[in-house]
Amino acid sequence: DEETEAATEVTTEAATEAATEAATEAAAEENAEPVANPDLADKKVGVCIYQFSDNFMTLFRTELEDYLVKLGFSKENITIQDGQNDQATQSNQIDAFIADGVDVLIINPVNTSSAETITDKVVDAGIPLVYINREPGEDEEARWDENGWDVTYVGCDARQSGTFQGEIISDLGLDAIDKNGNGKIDYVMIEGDPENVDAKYRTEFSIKALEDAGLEVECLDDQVGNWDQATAQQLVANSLSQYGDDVEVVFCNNDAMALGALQSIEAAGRTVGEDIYLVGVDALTEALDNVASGKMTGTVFNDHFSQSHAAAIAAANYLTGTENEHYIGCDYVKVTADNVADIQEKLK
Amino acid sequence: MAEFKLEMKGICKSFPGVKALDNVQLSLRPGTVHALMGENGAGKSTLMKCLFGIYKMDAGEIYLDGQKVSINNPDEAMKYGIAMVHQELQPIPARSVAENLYEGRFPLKSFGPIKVVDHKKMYEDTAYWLKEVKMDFDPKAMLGDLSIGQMQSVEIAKAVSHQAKVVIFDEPTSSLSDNEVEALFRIMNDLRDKGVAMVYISHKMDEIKRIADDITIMRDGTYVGTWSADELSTDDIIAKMVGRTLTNVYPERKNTPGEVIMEVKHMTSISDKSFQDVSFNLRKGEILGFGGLVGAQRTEVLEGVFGIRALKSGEVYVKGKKVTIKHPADAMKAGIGLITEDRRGNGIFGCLSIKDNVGVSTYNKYLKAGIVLDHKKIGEIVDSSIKKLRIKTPNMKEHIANLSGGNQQKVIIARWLANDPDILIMDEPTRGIDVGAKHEIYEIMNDLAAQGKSIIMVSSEMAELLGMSDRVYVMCDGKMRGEIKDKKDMTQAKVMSYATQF
Amino acid sequence: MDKKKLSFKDIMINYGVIIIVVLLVIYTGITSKNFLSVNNLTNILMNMSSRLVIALGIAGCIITAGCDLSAGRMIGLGGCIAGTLLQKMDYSQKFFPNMKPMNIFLALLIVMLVCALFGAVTGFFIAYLNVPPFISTMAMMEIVYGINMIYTNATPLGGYVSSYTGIASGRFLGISYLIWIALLVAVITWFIFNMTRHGKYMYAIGGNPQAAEVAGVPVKKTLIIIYAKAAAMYGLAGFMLGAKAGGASVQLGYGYEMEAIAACTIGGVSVSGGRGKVSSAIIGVAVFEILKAALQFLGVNSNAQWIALGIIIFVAISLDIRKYVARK
Amino acid sequence: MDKKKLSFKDIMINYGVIIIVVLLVIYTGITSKNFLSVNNLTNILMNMSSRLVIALGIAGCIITAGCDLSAGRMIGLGGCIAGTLLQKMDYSQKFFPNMKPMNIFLALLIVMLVCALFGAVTGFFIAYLNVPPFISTMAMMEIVYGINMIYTNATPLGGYVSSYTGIASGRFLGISYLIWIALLVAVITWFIFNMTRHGKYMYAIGGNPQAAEVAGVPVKKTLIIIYAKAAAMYGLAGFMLGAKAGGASVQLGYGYEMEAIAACTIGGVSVSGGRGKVSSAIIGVAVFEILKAALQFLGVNSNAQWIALGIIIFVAISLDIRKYVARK
Ligand SMILES: Nc1ncnc2c1ncn2[C@@H]1O[C@H](COP(=O)(O)OP(=O)(O)OP(=O)(O)O)[C@@H](O)[C@H]1O
Ligand SMILES: Nc1ncnc2c1ncn2[C@@H]1O[C@H](COP(=O)(O)OP(=O)(O)OP(=O)(O)O)[C@@H](O)[C@H]1O
Ligand SMILES: OC[C@H]1O[C@@H](O)[C@H](O)[C@@H](O)[C@H]1O
Ligand SMILES: [Mg+2]
Ligand SMILES: [Mg+2]
Repeated sequence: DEETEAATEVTTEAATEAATEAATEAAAEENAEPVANPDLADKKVGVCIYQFSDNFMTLFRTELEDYLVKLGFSKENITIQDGQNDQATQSNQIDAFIADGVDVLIINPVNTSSAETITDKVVDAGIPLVYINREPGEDEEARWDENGWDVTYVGCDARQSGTFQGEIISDLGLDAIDKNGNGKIDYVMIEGDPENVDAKYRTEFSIKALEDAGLEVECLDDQVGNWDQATAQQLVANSLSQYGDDVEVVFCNNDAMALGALQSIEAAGRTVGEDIYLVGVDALTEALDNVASGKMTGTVFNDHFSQSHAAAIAAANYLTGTENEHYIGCDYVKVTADNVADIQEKLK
Repeated sequence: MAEFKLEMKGICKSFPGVKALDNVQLSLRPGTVHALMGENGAGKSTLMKCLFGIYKMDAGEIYLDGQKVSINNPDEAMKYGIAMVHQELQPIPARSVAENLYEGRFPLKSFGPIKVVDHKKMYEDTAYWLKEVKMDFDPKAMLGDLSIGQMQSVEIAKAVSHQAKVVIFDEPTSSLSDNEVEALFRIMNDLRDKGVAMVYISHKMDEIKRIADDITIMRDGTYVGTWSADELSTDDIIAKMVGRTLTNVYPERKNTPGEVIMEVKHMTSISDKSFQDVSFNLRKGEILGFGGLVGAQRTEVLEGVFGIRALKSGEVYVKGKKVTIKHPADAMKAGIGLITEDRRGNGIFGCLSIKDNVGVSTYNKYLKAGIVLDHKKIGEIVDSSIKKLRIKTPNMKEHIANLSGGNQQKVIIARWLANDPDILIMDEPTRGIDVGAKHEIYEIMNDLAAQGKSIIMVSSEMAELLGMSDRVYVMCDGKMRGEIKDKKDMTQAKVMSYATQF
Repeated sequence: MDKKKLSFKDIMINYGVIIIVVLLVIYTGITSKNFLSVNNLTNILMNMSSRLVIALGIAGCIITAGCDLSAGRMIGLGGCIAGTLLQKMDYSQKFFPNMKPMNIFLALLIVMLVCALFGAVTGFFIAYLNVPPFISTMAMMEIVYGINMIYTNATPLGGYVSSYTGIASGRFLGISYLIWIALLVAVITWFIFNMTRHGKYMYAIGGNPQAAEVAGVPVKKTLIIIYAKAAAMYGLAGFMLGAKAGGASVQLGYGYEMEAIAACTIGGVSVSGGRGKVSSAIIGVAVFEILKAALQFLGVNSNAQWIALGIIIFVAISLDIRKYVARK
Repeated sequence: MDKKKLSFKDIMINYGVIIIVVLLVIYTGITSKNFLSVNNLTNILMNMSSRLVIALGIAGCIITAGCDLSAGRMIGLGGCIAGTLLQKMDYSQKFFPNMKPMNIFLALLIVMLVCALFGAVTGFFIAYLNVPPFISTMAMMEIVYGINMIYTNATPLGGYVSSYTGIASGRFLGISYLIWIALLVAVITWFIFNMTRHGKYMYAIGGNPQAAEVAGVPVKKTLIIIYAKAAAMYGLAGFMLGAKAGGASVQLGYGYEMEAIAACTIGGVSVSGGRGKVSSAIIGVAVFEILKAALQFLGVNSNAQWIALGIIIFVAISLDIRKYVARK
């Protein structure tokens, strides 16, 4: 429970501001091209991504690779592997990287619970390690610190994205949302892959944010859409035909599912912003377009630029003898009609 | 001791739409061979399957040594000392001869606390039983590498090795060579001396006369009667089976062959072990016999002509024109049809209806607008074939798998009649077929010839070969050994002399 | 055993699945108000539409005693190709930035042809190189996935032109185009299965491939056509799903083949070949979609839904298979 | 055609896959220096270990002309059960917070028994209710997944006691315990397949089920044992994978059945039943693992790796199957 509280603290208005700041900083950094370090040209980088077909991680890895090259690594020395959403497969890939003698590893773990074993292996082999996107537990991070290992985590706190989703809704005020007038916010939740922490936290913290804002909530339906647009479309269609006008908010753990949900909402003759509200996470281009045109209430920008750049810089630091913090945080950015243009500009 | 080793009384068994057995009885005396006779589909195999626990009978009782018993599965049947050689072969091709022999009852030995298969004993015992049935191949040989006849011999060895008190032989000789048949009869005589009661099912009348002590006759799933073998002449048996008398098994030919319609020149298989340099010709309106011992490669040659087997070289001319046949469809275009010897393997479509089984080779002919099948026309043709060939079935929608072996064969003949080829190759056309149906098939062959169609008939039954053919080619070991042009030269001795020129 | 008792048992064996589903529908209808609404029934029909197209495609493969594990990935490929060709001009993430959105029929044609091509390759390996269908289609599943990953680089596709999404939202005689498409496909498939030579050949191959060969059936050609045709249908299904969801990604359709095979089997298509009808696919797909909707309406936990689905498959097939088991 | 040419062709047909893999190994060894290092070879053997256990389990099912789609989910269940039982006392995310970590052998026993139980249920439906193995194991796949989701509530597990992870890191005679376990399983399986009555029954059922029945083989009992035994092996594999990865989740093992079936087939286990050896599974698994490692060392794009894998399956089986095609 302590943990939960801590998370809530992080996600105050202040944090939102900080996040927006970070985004602008990242944008600034973007414009200032990094200087390529020739010493890195012959260093081998191994990158493990939990699953290639994941949309967000695709944006992430593409940017990561580009930025590594900008930092001076050479493209043919960067190998990126697809963990196929299977920790055992990923562990084998890590073993192969170690055997191949890479100089630094950047790992997006399939199961953060396996981090201990992964860290032990990599540290044993004397290879610096940068975890990305999925955060190993606190116990684990404490170990890096105690032993002074070259291991760090770069990423966001998924709790924050959930909280932002909730806040986007709670900011509208009960009267605007409560169309059926039962004094409650009646919602449908579409979850991502249930074993993914992001899905768990988004489900939990979006609702928590509503409750923290003093709103009463009623969960009409909670279904697993596995991040998939077509699945979400069908689930939301079923929900809408069951609960009809009682559905006031549709929460989706990511934008792909929110886009599917939008199809069902429109097919059911409902209008977002008038009689129903819809939020996602990721800030996919199409979702941003929809936020701009009012077809989605909001989304949360999962900033792959800052994250991948920070990860690349951390990796380079280890190789050039510069130390890193053991936790390098980035922030999500709340996106609504108010600031959507800024984010769209940034993503161009 | 009871008079009868085994008695079956009041046995009834129905399948959906068919009453296969209606109050049938059978009584076996110890130390005798009891022939069970009847037309195709009379219910012989069904009765034996009920005895062996493969089918559950609807009504009836079984007594062993005067004691009433109930047999629910083959395992129990074997425990009661009953063994069976099945009509449809039951081999496991990818396993050794020894394993096939000892399947379900492997000799075991202790390996510490664990029981393991005693391979040494199994191979030795197998060798012993193979020798008993006058076979001498390696117990470790893969069963699938043997010929059909050899596999059948393994089945017989297996039944004998059970040292059972009751042994059922359901058409064991349908794919045996004469030598193998002799060996089987020697074994049966031995068993008789040891007091074993045997049931023997066969459509070959000469065998019945030679081996049977008692005869039970069935007709349409009912019991006709039981007689001592000496009481009945062959004609009596046929009359009782068929319910009418048949005068001449081989009907009169109505035409004489005309000009050469097909020529096969220097045909050699792609496999060195198979047929080499085979040439022959066929005349219009002719019934051409292909003789030889089982394994002479006659089937392979004709399948080569039909495009099923790959050739290294050779030419086929039909009506003077050279044709290239790489696939059965090419053969069919050239006007050739083939009824294969392995009915279950590459003849029938078990889960399809009789209609679909007949129709399959003729769809090209019955298309409306080049696309839509003319179901009405096809139905009429199938209906008329069922009547013409007297196929025993409730209707043409029945699955062919539910017909008796002989009736399945007739359905396949119907398929090719519907296709209406100029040249029809019939490989062992009457294997497993009862005398009545045999006669019908012979009449169909004669009719076809009279219509100017030509027939090639492979037959391992000497009487049939000599009785039906206008001309005979004899093969041995993959080579063409002789041609007997003249009807009067056609003797068993002559055929055998060519057939054994290895 | 008296007649009456037997016939009750017979009814259970023959219509067991349907009876169970009907009971479930009645129960759900009583306990959750909107289940039997026209709205929801349309919804279920919409959900069935693409599933039926898939099931009808895969049914052809199963009837030849084969199967098709590549279906799911083909659906993904079809959905993604359609997605890349049918994006609005002003969509900022446009895959082909300067390409005008294609005519939707042309796009559909391309989707179906590309999929059919891959299907034909699978069929070729099955027919000419004797690779068992299970293995051959598994290999194709990997290949198609890899190709789709390379083609789209795992970018989610969206921003579709309204004529494309209109296929899902538009109606003719009050019924969604998607349902009309599924109906049309069912009718055509019925025609092919029952009225054409090709259909009969398909059953013959499933019944006994050696016998088919000897009977002059062009076995190899027929197999290739069956796998190519099935793949074209998966492509169509992907196209439909994309229109319905308003977007597509490489994961679209993943795992759908399993459900389609299960649906066919529940409806009465025999995995050992030779048996199966268009109505089998319809019944099987209906069972699955009704079940899924009912479980959601009844508020059954998502995890427990997996278990329910598995149990239904067991029960349905256990009841059904006994039709074909000779009474011993 | 002269003799020499023919025998070259024969060699290619019989050892084609192996030759291709050897060439690949040589090429990779030359171009990337560490591929042939002892370290990397040990790695490959380690990766093979759990895959082999799975393949040997599934091989039994395939030899009876069945298959087992539930393997992957059983692996996940096994790995998760083991994970919940073998966490350190001081791990903050402990699943059973107050439970002392269990003895690892006891935990393994529980894992194998639970899986075997589910396997026996699958076997029961196959044997007694004639549900085709493909469908039956598919249903069990869904059920086991649902159960595992409910059991773990989809929480990834970690924080294992060192005796558990020690199974992967520990060595005996310089060889990892995992490899020893796989070897032991291979030897036991060889023994069962070749020396016991049960093994012979398995081949008989696959070779000709009617014949087996008529010969008095206890077909039903044998089938149940085979599926139960296979499931126990998947459980073991899950246990091994968990130790190696230092964690587990419900996704563990997902899709492994496909690769295991493909591996068996490549090695020479016939999907039509009756044929297959322990060595087939070993060869097939080796082909896959060597291939995966080589592709990674060669820096082949991950997406292209899918395509390469698919192509290898096609080529390998096309070459191999011809051994069994009758000389026509
Ligand atoms: N499994 C089955 N299902 C339905 N009908 C069957 C089945 N087995 C046999 N029959 C029918 O039972 C009848 C008796 O068949 P059976 O095989 O016993 O004949 P048979 O006397 O052995 O003939 P043959 O000499 O041709 O072998 C036939 O009409 C056949 O069609
Ligand atoms: N090259 C070979 N190697 C091993 N076995 C062979 C070979 N050629 C033929 N045989 C076996 O010999 C048997 C008989 O061959 P084939 O069918 O060609 O002879 P046939 O004279 O037509 O016999 P039948 O009278 O039974 O039709 C077949 O069962 C086949 O399995
Ligand atoms: O781990 C996979 C998930 O990662 C999240 O960060 C993202 O928002 C989701 O869309 C999905 O990609
Ligand atoms: Mg409300
Ligand atoms: Mg019979």
